[in-house]
Amino acid sequence: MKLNARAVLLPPLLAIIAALLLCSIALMISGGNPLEAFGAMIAQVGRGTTAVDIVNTGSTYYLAALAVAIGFQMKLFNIGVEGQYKLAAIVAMIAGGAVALPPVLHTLFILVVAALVGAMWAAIPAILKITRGVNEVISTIMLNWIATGIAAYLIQQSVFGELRGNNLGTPVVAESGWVPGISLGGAGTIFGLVVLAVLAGVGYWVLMNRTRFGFELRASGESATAATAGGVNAKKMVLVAMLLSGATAGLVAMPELLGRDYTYTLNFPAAYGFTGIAVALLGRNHPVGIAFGALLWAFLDKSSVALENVGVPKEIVTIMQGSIVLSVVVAYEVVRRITLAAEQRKVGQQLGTTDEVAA
Amino acid sequence: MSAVVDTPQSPDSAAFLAGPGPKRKLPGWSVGLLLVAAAIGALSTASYLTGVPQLTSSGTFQTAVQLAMPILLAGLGGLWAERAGVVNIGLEGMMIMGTWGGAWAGYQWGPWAGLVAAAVFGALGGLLHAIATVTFGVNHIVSGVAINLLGAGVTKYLSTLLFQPVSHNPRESPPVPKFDTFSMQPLGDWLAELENEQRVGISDVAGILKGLVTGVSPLTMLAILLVPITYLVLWRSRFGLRLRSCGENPVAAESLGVNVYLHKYAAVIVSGALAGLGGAALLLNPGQSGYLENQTNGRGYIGLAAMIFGNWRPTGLLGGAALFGYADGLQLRSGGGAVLALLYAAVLALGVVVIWQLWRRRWVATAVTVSGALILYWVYWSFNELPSQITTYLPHLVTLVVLAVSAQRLRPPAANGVEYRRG
Amino acid sequence: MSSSLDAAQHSRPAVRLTGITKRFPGVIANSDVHLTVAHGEVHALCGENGAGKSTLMKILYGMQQPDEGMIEVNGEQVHFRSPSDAIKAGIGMVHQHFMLADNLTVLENVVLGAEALHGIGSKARKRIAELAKQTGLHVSPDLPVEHLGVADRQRVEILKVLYRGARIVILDEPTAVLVPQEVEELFLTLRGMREQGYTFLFISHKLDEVRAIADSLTVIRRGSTVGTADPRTVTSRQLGELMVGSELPSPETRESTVTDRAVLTLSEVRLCAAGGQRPLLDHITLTVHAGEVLGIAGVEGNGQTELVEAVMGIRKIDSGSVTLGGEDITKTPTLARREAGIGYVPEDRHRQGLLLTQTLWANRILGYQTRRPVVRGRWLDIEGARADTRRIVEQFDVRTPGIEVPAAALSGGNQQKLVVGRELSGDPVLLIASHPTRGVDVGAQAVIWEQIRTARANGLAVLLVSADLDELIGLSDSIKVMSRGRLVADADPNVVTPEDLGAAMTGDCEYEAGAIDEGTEQ
Amino acid sequence: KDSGTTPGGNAAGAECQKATPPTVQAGSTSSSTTGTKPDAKALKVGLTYDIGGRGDASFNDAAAAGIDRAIAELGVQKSNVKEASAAAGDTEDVKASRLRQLASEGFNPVVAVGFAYADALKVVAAQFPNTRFAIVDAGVDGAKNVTPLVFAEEQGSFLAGVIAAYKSKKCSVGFVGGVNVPLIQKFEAGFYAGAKAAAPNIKIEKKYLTPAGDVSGFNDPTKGKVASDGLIDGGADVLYHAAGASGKGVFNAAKARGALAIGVDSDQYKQTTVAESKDIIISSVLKRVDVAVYDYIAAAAKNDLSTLPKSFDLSVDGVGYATSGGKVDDIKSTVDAYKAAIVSGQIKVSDKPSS
Ligand SMILES: Nc1ncnc2c1ncn2[C@@H]1O[C@H](COP(=O)(O)OP(=O)(O)OP(=O)(O)O)[C@@H](O)[C@H]1O
Ligand SMILES: Nc1ncnc2c1ncn2[C@@H]1O[C@H](COP(=O)(O)OP(=O)(O)OP(=O)(O)O)[C@@H](O)[C@H]1O
Ligand SMILES: [Mg+2]
Ligand SMILES: [Mg+2]
Repeated sequence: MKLNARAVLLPPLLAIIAALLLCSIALMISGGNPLEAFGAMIAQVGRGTTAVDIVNTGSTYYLAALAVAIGFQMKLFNIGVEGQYKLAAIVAMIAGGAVALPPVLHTLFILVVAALVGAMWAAIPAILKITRGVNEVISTIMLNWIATGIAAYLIQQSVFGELRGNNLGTPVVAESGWVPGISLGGAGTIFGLVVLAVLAGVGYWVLMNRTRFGFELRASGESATAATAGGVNAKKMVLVAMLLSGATAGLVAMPELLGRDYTYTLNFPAAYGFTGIAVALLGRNHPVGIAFGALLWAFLDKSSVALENVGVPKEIVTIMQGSIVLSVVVAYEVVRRITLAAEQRKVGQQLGTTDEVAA
Repeated sequence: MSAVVDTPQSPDSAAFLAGPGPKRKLPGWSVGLLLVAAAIGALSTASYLTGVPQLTSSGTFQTAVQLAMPILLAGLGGLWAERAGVVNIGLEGMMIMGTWGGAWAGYQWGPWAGLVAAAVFGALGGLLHAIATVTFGVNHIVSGVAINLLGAGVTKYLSTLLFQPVSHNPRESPPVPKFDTFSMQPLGDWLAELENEQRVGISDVAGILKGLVTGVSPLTMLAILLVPITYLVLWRSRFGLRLRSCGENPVAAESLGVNVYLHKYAAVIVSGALAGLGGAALLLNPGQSGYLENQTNGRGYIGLAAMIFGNWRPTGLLGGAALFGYADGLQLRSGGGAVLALLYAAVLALGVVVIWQLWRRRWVATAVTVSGALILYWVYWSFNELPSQITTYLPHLVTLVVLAVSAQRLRPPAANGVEYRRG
Repeated sequence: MSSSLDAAQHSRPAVRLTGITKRFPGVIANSDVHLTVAHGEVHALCGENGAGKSTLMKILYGMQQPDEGMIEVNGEQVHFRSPSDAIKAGIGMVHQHFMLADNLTVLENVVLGAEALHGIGSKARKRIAELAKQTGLHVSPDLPVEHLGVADRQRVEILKVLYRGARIVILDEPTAVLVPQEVEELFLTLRGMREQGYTFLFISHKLDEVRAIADSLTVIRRGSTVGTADPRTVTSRQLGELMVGSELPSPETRESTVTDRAVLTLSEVRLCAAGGQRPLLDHITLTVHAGEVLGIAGVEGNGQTELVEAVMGIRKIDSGSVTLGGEDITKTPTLARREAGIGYVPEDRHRQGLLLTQTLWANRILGYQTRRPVVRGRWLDIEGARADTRRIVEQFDVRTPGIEVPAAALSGGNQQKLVVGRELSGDPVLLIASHPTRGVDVGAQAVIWEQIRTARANGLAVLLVSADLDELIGLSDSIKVMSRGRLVADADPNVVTPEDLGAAMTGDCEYEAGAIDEGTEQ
Repeated sequence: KDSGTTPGGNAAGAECQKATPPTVQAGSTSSSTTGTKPDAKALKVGLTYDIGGRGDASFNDAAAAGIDRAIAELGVQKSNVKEASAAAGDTEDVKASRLRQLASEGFNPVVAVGFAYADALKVVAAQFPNTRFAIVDAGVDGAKNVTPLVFAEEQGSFLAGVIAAYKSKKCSVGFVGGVNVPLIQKFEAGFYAGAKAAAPNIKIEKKYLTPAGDVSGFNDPTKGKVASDGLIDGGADVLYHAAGASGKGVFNAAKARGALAIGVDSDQYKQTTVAESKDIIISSVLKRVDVAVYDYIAAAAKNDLSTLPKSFDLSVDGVGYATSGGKVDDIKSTVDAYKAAIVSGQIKVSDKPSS
C-alpha cells in the first residue's frame, strides 16, 4: 500500500542491530571484544582495495540474486543458479579463448555464450517441469552436481583445459575480450561489468513492474489458476522465467572473469548461487533491496580479513550472515504487526467506536 | 455406478458420485514390492550378462545402506516438517548441527550419548526454524537458508572453541567412539556361501540380502525402523492426523480445535532431530570418522530431494534414499565399468516397460521408451569406460532420469510452505 | 452434553452476545452487536455482504477474539480463546467456505480434533456411518474429500459438527452451493434435529429460505444489529429493506432482445478426463445469439465447469468445434479468445478471478494484458488501469477504501462486483458468467443483474451458469439442463418453475432413465 | 554382534614377484640448510595458510612447523611473525586482500601456503615489487619477487609404491585420490611407477572421490571409506591415499578389513585424529612443507634465494617417507635403495599418470 519510510527502513535497521547483538554475545563468550571487532570491520572499508572489492563482489552477488529473484517472482525456486553460472562460465571462457574477434564483439560474444549456456541449463528443469511435472527444486539440485561433473570433464587437459603450474584452467581469453575496469589507483579497479549488474537491475525492475510480461509472471506466481483464467499460458511462463533466470545466472561470473581472471580455473569460487538465494531473500526480490543485500553480504565476506587481523574467529562472519537474514525477515514481520495494530487503533478512533482501544 | 464417473478429474465432477469410490488399485506397498522385485531382476540379469558381479554384491548393498542412511534420516526430517506444512530447506544446517553435537557428546560419553546429542542439536535447529516460520511467519525458505548459514557458522565457531584444544585441529573433532555392528548369524554366513557360489539369480539375491543383514549398527536399525514408525505415527495416530491436517488445511484444523502452532512446532522440532540423527549417521557408525567441517556435503539437500522423489511418503522416501545410496555406492566402489553394467540393467528394465506399454496400447510412450532404451544401449555399447567426472554424479543423474521417466503424480501437502496465522 | 442441560438452563438463552465489537485494519466488522438465541430454535442472521455476520460467528466459535463485548452460552459467561473452547461448550460451526482438507479422507476430516471421542479407527467409522445416514451422506468414509462434490462436502461439514456432539450449530451460508432439492433435504434434517433440541444459527442471503426455516431472525447492517423480525410474518421485501435500506431487486428480464446473429456456437463438443476415456462433456451442441442469455442449469459437477472452461480454452476439447462470431476458435488459446471479445466471470473468484494480494488496478489488468486502456503495446499503462478501475468502482458500486488496496481486503460481494465490472469492460461480445452472484448480497445482486441486462440490451451474448434457479429463470432467455456432461433438456424460462427445473436437473425426467442410478442422487 | 576384523577381500592372490632393487650406493642426501645459520632477528615474516589454517594436522601444520623452527633456530622474533588463513569459498579479492594486508604492514618475506593463492599473488606481487613472496605448491609466471616452493610429490609417492608392493600379500594395491586434480595426479603417478618398479606384475587400482572443481573429495571420510572398501573388495590389501581429511575413511576401511595403509603429507602415524587406525598405518609420504618454509626463510635472511632448490625433492629431503611405528623397518634398505636411485637420477619419476 502506501510506501512508508518507516516500514521500509526500520526492519533492516532493527535486524542489523539484532544480529550485532547476537554476534557480540558469541564474541564475548569466546573472550573477544565486540566493539573492537565491529570497529575493525567498519575501518577496513576505507583501507586498501576493500571498498572496491565490496562493489566488485557485490555485483556478482547481485546478478546471482536477480537470477534467483526472477524465479521467485513466479514461485519458481531456482536452486540451480549454482550450476548454471558455473557451466556458463566455463563454456563461455572456453569459447572466448578459442575465437579471435575484434574487441567489443569478442566481449559480446562471450557474454552471449554465457547467457545462452545458463539459459540452456535452466531449460532442462523447466522442460522437465512442464512436460513431466518434475519438481524444480529436486531437478535443479541434481543438475548442480551434474554441472560440476561436466565442468570437471571440460577442464581436463585432454579436453579443453591447460595445465598451469598445479592448476588447470581454460585457455586465456585474448585481450580483445577483456572488459576494462575503472581504475581508482591504489583503491583498486572496479570491474567494467559492474555496469552490467546495474543494467540488469534496472532491466529487472522495468520488466517486472512496467511490462506485460512482468505482470504475467507475477500473476502466475501469485495464482496460477487466476493467471490461466486471465489468458496467461502458465507453462510458457515457467519456461520463459527459467530461461531468463538461467541467462542472468549465466552472467554471474562474467564481471570477474572478463575483468580480472580472463580464464576459468579450478580456483574459481563456488557457492555464488547459494549466496544469491540468501541475497534475493534479504532484498525481498526488489532490485534496490537486493543491491543493499548484495553489498552487505560482500562487506561481511570481506570482513574476515579484518577480523582475523584483530584476532577474532572469522566464523563469526557466517554467523552474522545467518542471523542477519533471519533477523531481517523477523524484523519485517514484527514491524508489519506493529503497523497493523497501529492502523487498527487508528481506524477505531476514526470510525468513532465509543471507547479508546486497549492496546 | 460405473456408467457415470469412475476417477473424477476435478472435485466438482464427482458430485453425483455414489457407492464405490475410484477404481480399486493395488495397495501402495505391493506396487513397491513389485518394483523392487523388478529392479532386482533387472540387476541380476544384467550382472550375469555383463559379468559385473558388483551390481548385486553384498558389499555394494552394504555400502548402499551406509550411504543411504544419512539421506534417509534427513529426508524423514523433511517429511515430518512438510507434512505439517513447513518447508524445511534448513535440513543441511540441522544435519551439520547434528554432526557437531554427536561428535561432541560421543567423544565424551560414547555413541549413545552422541546419538542423543545429535538429535538434540538438530532439534535446536528445528526449534529455531519453528520460531521463525511458525511464530514469526517468516518465509520458510528464507529461514531455511539462514539456518544453513547459522548451522555452518555456529559449528565452526564451536569447534574452534571446544574441539581444537583436544584435537589440535579447529576443523575436526577428536576420534569418537563408534557403535558396534551386528549381523544376523548364521544367516549372514549362509548367504555369503550362496553368494560365493556365483549361481545366477540366487547368488545375486543372496548378495543383496547379505548386504542388508550383516554389519548393521544400531543407528542403521533405528533409521530403518523410523520409516514404519513415521508411517504409524503420521498416518495411524491421532497426533499424526492432527499434524498432517496442519499441512493440508491449517485453518480447518484450527477450526476443529487443533492447536496448529503446537503441532507445527512439534513437527519441525522432530524434523530437526531426525536431520540431526542423519548427521550422526555420518559419524557414529563403525568405520566413520568424527566430526569434520563440511562433512555433510549437501546431503541435507539430497534428503530433501529424496523426500520429494518419494512423494512425501516414508516408503517412497526410503526408495529414493536407497536408489541414491545404491547408485553412489556403485560408482564409488566399482567405478565406470559397473556404471555401464547399470546402464545395461536400465535397458533391460526399459524393455519390460515397453512390453507393458505395448500391452496398454500406449504407442507414443512406447516409442519414447524404445528410443530411450536404444540410446542407453548405444552408450553401453560404444564406451569402454565413461568419464569418471560424469559417473561421479551418477546418483544425481539416475534420480533425475527416474523422476523424468516415472509419471509424475506428486502430491505435496496442500498448505506446504504457506504461512499460517491464527484468526 | 445434552444430559448436562437441566431445565433451569433451558430457560436461559442458548447464546447471548452483548456489545461485541471487532475491528480489522481499515474496517469495523462488528460494532456493539447484540444477539440472543433461544434454545431449540433456528435463528437466522441476515445482512448484506460485509455486514459482519461471518465475523460475529467466528467470534462465537472462538476463531477470532472480540475487541470488546461479552459472550454467554447457556447463561454462563465464557471466554473462547480458540475453537476448541467453543467446541467444549457445545458449539459447532459449518463455515461459509469449506473447511476441509482435500487430501484427507472423509473419516479423517470428521474425526480430526475429536479423536478423543471414538479414536480414529473402527469405532469412529461406525459412529460416522450412523451419523452419515442422518445427513444423507452416502460415500465411503475412506474416500479423499477431493473426490466429493459440493453437496457431499456440505454434508461432511455438518457431519463434523454432529460428530462432536455440538448442540448449538452455526451454519454460515450452508445453502449457497445447493440446488433446491438439496436445500429441502437439508432443511428436513435441520427440522428433525431441532425437534431433538439442537439450536441453530443460520446465515443465508436467500430470504425465502430464511422464512422457510427460521424461527426468529436478527438483521445486521454495517456491523451493527438493526433489529429482529418474525420470519413467519415478515416479507422478503421488508427484510431486504431492513438489510440494505432499499428495495429488493428481482432478476426479472423485461423484454426479449434476442437477435438471430449467432455469437457462440458449440457443436458436438466432447471432452474427456485427463488420461481417461470417460467423457466429462459429450455431444454438447448449443448456440448463443447476440442479445441472448442462455442459462445452463444442472447439479454441480455435471460438466458445467468443464463446459465453461472449454469455451474459455482453459481445457482442451477432444472433439467437436467452438466458433465465435463465425470464426473457429477450437484451437485458439485463452488469451486470444478473450481478445476476440469473451468476458469471463469464473465460478471461484478467489481461485480464478483475482490476484488477492495485488491492488485493485492490477486486478483490472488481469485478462486484459494485451488491450487498452491498461496496456500500451508491451508496456503496462498504469494510469490507464487506475482510471478504468475507478470507473468500475463507481459504476458497479464497489465498496472499497481505494483502488490501491489488495483485492483480499474487499468483502466477497465487492470482489465479485469488481470481477463482473472488469469482465464487462472492453465491450465483450460474449460473457461467460459462472454463478455471477454467488454469496453476493441482495444489493450487489441487483447491481450485477442490472449491468448484465444493460449489456444484453446492447447485443451482448451471455452464457449463464448458476445454481440459483431464480436467477437463472429470471435472467435467461432460454435454459438448457445439463446432466452427466450432456445437455439433456431445454426449458422455457417463461413457464418453468424452480421446482420443475430442479427435478430435471436431478434426473427425474425421462432422459436415459436406464443410465441414471437410483442411488446416485440423494 | 560382530567382533574383530574380517579378512579383507575375496580375490585370493599371492605375494608379488619382486624386481631386483637398484644398486646405487645410498649417498648422503644434502639439505640446503647446511652451513652457517643466518641471523633472522630483523626479519618480519608473514604467512598465510590455506583453508584450515594452523592445526589441520597436515599441509598447513607443516608450514607452521617450518615457521616455528625458524623462530627457534634462526632467531625470528615471534612478534615479527604474522599469520592468516583462508576460509572455504574465499573469493580472489579476499585472498589478495589477505596478502596485501601482510605486505602493506611491512612483512617481508610473505609466504602463501597453497596453490589457491597463485592468482591473487600474481596481482599483489606486482603491487609490492620490493616484497619477497613465496608460494607453496605453485609458481607465478613472470613475477620476479615470487619464489615457488614446489615439491616432487611423485618421488615420495614412488617410495610409497615400493613399500606397498613389498607389503602386499596379494600383489594388489590401491590408490585413493581426494579430488582429481593435477597435484593429486602427481601422487598417483609416483605411486604407480614405484609399485610397478618394485613388482612389475602388481595390480594397481585407483579411485578419485570427486572430479576437479568439487573439493568435497578432500573432506568426505564416508566416501573415502566406501571407495576403499571397493578397492579392498577388488583385492587390494595396501592402500595409499592423497585425499586430505577423506583419508580418515581410507584408514578406517583398511583397519576394518585387515588391510594396510600409507598416509600422506605428514607422519600420519603420529596424528591424533587418526590415532585409532595407527596400527595399520605402515608409513606416510612426507611432503616437507616445513623444510621448504624454513629453508626459504633462512635463504631470505641470507638475502640469497638462489640456494633454494627448484623443486623440493628427495635429494633435499623435501619429500620422504616416515618410518614411525617400525612397520617398514624390514624393507627400509630396499626403499632407501630406490630412493638413492631416484636421487642419483638412475630412476626418473614422471609426474603424470600414464593413463
Ligand atoms: N480477517 C480479516 N481481516 C480484515 N478484514 C476482515 C477480516 N475478516 C473480515 N473482514 C472485514 O470485515 C467486514 C465484515 O466481514 P464478514 O465476513 O463478517 O461479512 P459477512 O457479513 O459475513 O459478509 P458476506 O455476506 O459477504 O459473507 C468486511 O468488510 C470484511 O472485509
Ligand atoms: N488477512 C486479510 N486481510 C484483508 N482482508 C481479509 C483478510 N482475510 C480475510 N479478508 C477478507 O475478509 C472477508 C471475510 O472473510 P470470509 O472468509 O468470511 O469471506 P466472506 O467475505 O464471508 O466471503 P464471501 O462473501 O465471498 O462469501 C473476505 O472478504 C476476505 O477477503
Ligand atoms: Mg464475507
Ligand atoms: Mg460471511
